[in-house]
Amino acid sequence: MAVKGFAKFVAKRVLTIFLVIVIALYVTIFIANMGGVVDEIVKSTIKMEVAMRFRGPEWQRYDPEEREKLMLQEYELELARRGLNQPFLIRSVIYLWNALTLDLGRAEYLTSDTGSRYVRNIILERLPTTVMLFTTATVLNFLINMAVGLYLSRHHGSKLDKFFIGMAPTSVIPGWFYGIFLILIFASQLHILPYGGLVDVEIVKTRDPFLYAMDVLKHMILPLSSWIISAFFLGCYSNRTFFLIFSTEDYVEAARAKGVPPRQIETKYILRPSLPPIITGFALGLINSWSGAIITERVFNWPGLGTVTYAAINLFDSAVLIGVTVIYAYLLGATVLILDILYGLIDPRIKVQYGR
Amino acid sequence: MSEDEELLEVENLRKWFELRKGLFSSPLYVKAVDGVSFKLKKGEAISLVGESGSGKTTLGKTILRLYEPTGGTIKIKGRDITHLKSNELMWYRRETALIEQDPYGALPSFFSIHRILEEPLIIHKFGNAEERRKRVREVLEEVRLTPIEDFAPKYPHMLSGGQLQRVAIARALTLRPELVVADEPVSMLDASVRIEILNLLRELQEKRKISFIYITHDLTTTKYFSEKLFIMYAGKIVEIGDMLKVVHNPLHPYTEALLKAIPDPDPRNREILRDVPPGEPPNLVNPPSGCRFHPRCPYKMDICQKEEPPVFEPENGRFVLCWLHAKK
Amino acid sequence: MTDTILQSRNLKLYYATRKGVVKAVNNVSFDLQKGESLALVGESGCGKSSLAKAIIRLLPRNIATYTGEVLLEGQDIMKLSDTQFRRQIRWKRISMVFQGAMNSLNPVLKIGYQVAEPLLIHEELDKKEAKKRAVEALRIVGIHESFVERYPFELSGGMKQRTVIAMALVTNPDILILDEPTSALDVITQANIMNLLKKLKKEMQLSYIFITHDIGLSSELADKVAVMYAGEIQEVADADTFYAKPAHPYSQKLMASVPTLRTEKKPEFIPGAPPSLVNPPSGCKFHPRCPSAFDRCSKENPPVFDLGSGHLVKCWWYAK
Amino acid sequence: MENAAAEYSIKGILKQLLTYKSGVFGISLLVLLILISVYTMITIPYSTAIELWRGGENVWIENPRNAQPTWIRYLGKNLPETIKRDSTQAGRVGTIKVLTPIPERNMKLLHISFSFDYEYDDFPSEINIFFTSKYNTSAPLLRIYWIKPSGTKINLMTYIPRSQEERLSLSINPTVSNRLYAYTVNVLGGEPQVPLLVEQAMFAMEDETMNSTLTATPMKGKYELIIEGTLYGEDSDVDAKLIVYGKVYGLAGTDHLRRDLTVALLWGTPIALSFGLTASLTISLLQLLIATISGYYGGKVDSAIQRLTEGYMILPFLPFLILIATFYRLDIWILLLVIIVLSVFGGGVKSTRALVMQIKEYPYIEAAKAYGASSKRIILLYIIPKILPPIVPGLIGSVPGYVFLEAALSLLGLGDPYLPSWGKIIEDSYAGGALYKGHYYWVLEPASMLILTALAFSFLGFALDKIVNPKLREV
Repeated sequence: MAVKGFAKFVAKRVLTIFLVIVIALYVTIFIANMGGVVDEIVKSTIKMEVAMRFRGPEWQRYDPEEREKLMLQEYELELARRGLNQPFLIRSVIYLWNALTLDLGRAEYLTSDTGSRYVRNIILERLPTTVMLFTTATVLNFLINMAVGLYLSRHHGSKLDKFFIGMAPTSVIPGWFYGIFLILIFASQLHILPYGGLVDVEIVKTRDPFLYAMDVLKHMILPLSSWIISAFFLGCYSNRTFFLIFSTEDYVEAARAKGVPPRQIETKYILRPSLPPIITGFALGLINSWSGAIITERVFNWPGLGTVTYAAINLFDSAVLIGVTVIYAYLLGATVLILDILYGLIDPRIKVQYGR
Repeated sequence: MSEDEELLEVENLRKWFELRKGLFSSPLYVKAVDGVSFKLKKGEAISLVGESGSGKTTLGKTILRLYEPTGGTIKIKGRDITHLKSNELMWYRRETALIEQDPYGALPSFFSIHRILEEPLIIHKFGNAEERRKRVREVLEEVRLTPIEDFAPKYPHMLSGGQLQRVAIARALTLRPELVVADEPVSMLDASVRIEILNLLRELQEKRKISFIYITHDLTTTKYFSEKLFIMYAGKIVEIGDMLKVVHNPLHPYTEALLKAIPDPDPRNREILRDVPPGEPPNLVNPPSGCRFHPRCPYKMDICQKEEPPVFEPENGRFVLCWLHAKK
Repeated sequence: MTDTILQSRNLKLYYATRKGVVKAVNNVSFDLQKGESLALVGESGCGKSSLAKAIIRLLPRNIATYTGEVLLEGQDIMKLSDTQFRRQIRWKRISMVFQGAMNSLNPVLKIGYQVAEPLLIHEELDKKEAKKRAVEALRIVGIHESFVERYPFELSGGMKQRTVIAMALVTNPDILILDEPTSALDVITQANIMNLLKKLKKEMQLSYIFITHDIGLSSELADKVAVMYAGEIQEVADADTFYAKPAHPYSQKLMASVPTLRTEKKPEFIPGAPPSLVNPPSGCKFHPRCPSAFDRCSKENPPVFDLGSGHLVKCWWYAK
Repeated sequence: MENAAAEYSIKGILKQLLTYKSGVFGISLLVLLILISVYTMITIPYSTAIELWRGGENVWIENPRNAQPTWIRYLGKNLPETIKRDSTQAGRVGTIKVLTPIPERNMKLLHISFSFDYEYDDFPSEINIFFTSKYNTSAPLLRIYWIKPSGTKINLMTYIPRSQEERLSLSINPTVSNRLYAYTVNVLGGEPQVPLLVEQAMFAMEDETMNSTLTATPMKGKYELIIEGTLYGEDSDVDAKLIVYGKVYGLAGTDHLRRDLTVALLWGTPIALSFGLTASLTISLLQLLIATISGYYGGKVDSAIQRLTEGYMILPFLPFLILIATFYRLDIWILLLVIIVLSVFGGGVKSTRALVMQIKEYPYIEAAKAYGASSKRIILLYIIPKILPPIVPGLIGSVPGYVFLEAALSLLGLGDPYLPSWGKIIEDSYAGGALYKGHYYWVLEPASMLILTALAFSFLGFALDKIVNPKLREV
């Protein structure tokens, strides 16, 4: 494929997706501000700060009324300095720009593990934990469901196949819900796996990286299993059905007539042409996993974005909540962009359209 | 002279479809119908023959104003309907009807046969329920779907292809139209049923004095049906003439090729190679310059590539779009 | 002078559906000579495509019965295992051009590869050699070398059809099954493809099984005609005999229903509808629509009568 | 004349559904849930339910905290039920109240005796006495004794009610605790290893098992609580109510606020059904309409809607929902509205539009145009009846998703704070550490209800899918 054509294609997609992110962020700000929440919080913080300044002994000799007046002046000045006296339209643009540049401001209550109060630090510190757990879950799910799906499509009509068809409806129950049961069995009852969290305090004290890694893995078992169990039956069933429907295509029949061996039929004639929907499915799974993380992390107390979100909800730390939404918008945008690029690489139509 | 009255007059009709355009590129058009003119008399049956992609279906549907023409005019009984809006077209919808190719898809599966036939009557506010019922019975009888009591309450999936096509024909007739366009009405039916349906259409056309446009890719079926033949290629009608005259003495090289390509059942066929032009019909986004048939034409001349041929009338009542027949 | 290359004996192919067992191919027997082309004619749903699939063993999942003999130069290929059949028969001996040629090409693989693929599989050629042969096969069907690197969606309908034919020929098979190879094409393109098939047959000594619903078109290729109705072959005759004087009432009706351009005869239609293959009529399957049916026709399925010189017909009218 | 085709009539679909095991399963579950809903709405009116649920301690004071469901007794130990004795109902079993006036001294002597048989394998969870006192000048003076089946009589404390209504919580009363400690030392002849809790000491066997909370076992037999007192003034009176809280309660047990879980479990059913159904019905139908308009009219309307759906794909749905729910503290029905707004341009629009694009090209639509059917008529009478059947399974199948969404939001503390929903119970149990403390029933009960609901709709959706998509039947 011509590099130039592809670059053009990518640039076009980047532009489109960026535009959507801008809109999403603007809506976020709009929602957050329509209740006046953001403004109110900022204003009350300023008021507090100003009041603190006026509490010093040097102010005691002023007449209370006069002091009040001076305080109000100072407060108004501070508002103007931060652009808060401007109409919402202008303020929203300032907020938008801040959000886009990940200048997410200071948290009101939460701090990062390193003690930073900047929302960006708080979020970026937790992001890798979330990404690690849920990307692993999505990839594992994808691989398991593909493999079992292929196996079932080969053994179409067998008892196992019928079992999967029967069990598929159970997958409406989400991963976090299975998580509760897994904790009940493996933590509460059998005491062989931890209730949740990322790593044991005892292990952290040993400062042994290998033990640390093993302990993290141990903590990942239950959350991962909960997601795999949840997606298992439906995932395998729909892959199987998908392969079966694709294998009735005329060109698959033609390939069979040509004497193409079964394995090659699967790879070249069923999997290869059906890659676009498969990749879409994977990307949607990834996107779902980012969102689903919030609840699963709450159940497993997994210290990622979801747990931060939960804490922010309880403490009403709006700056952090907005920050989380911003990060999510970027994450989803990036995923969709990668998806588009992959499409361009595998679909000959796009390849030809932009390549020649 | 009422027999010779012009019913339909089509003048330089064009229908271009816009292709999906990019944000910054100029739009591209598929020129499906590109400058077609003809007249149709009251009660006259013509066949419009062309290969797939020649624009014959688009022409038929544009005449019925299912598409808004890009250019040219359509007049019915002298009245210009080219750009009328849909609410001003209701009378025209009553006077015209369409019979489609696919009998399995042409009827809504969730309505009974009675309801299907009643729909046009309801839409055009025809009489009360009893009168509508009477009309439905009438048309069912005309297409010989009897006993009516058996067929009226049935649903389309209970009928065979031939029966479905009869229902479609009946529906076209419920409003007693003056002009019917039948778009390949038998091409999806089995050979043994085709003749039956064609005979029925012919019979009804004659009985009701309907002006009829029979669209087909199959020249052989036209012979039993219509007096006149219109041959279409790449968005243009390239030849018009009386059925038998065209078949026995084609004027346009494309008509000639079409005729040569048709195999009649004859065991000697296997010994001969058919003398047909190579290639396939052109892309209608960028049709060839000059005569659109020139890249495939065995009689190609210089002028054919450069200039589009006008309509020539080498014999009385025969029209052809080919430089070979330019009056020297 | 001619040798028999393919013989089918009592071939049966039934499918199981929710409505019941579909007897798509019922006791079909025929012979195919080397270099001969057999036209298999019948209306839609008569089982002719199923017969083709039964021969090349492309069976759907809901198969109920699959029995009989298919002898390829005397060897019963029904007895081969699936793997043996795939390695020894498919494309090496028997190739097929499918009905939906437009959809018979994998949309994401290049034309060149798809034509060369049978060589890579069956003759284990290296890629370069295989490609050379593919280019040659494409040239024979009239497609320029430059299309080797193209994808199917960049080709017109006629070109796809030619590609599919090239793909079928690339391994030099003995028998080519053509399942309605031109049904989606225009008449002129169809005539071009027919010309190509006629030439190929002469040059490469191919045997064809040509499946079509169009009796006019069948005459383009047929040395011998077999008429199929309700899963059974009703009549077999050499082309000259058949087109001059078809023996079976169904064949006669079918011939009479064909509109022709160059003769003055009026076509007739066959009253009634083709029978269901789940519950076919008793006796002769055609008797409910047959104008000359008599008592026996509704009771007993007629055997095959030989009218001499290989003209076979399955009709009580010819019982002595 | 029938309007709907036979193949799509409700009766026809139902008939077909019953030929599938999954269909029968789904329908029976659904019928069960509907019956529960109807029963609940009739027996516990909405306002009562809300009152009960918000009521807190005062409404539920006579219930034990964190009690397991009663039927748990059949699976293991014979756990105690709550025992109540009320002196206002003197004369009933085990309840005696005698008031003897001493007129010359303007005094009354009070004797209340509550007795009961205790045959359980475990100790009670808590013991309270509720006093209702009437007096003018000086408060009554009460002495409380405890007599065990062995005959041991323990003076628990001397008690002076300070107000008219008072609760004496024996379990946490230091005086009682001290007296019982002394008693324990007396029985053991030394200090116990782990001092017993009040309710344990009051019911324990008088042997070495009293040495620790772990070994103590209840003594079976007849217990008696005696309240003796002196009342001053003519109108003075004292009534007492003894509640020995058990460890099991009702069909579903209680939560940390003593609330009867059956109320929430029952009311959770109509809430979940209406929430899930309304969400999926509204969203599906709106998506259907949007998709049909987009697909049928095409052009600019179409591309605008298309861009919007692509944008929606990138919108972080759940974070957005959380943001809104946090900032605006929504009740469940407003939340539903927000969910609908955040979903109307979701993925369903794209797939339904693809379907519309297909159907739009069907010859019967073209034919309808040719005989003059208006666009409105075509959309409502010709297109929607054709796309409705294929989208119904998805509609039914998506109900559990919304039910779980509500539960998930509750789990994050964003649910309706007052409505007794299943998600709310799970949130309470989670916050109350149910899994650590072994209150499994607290999680398992709402979880089972959620699962039943999910499976009902899911199985029904799958069965319907097979009926309206014959292609699925073959593969």
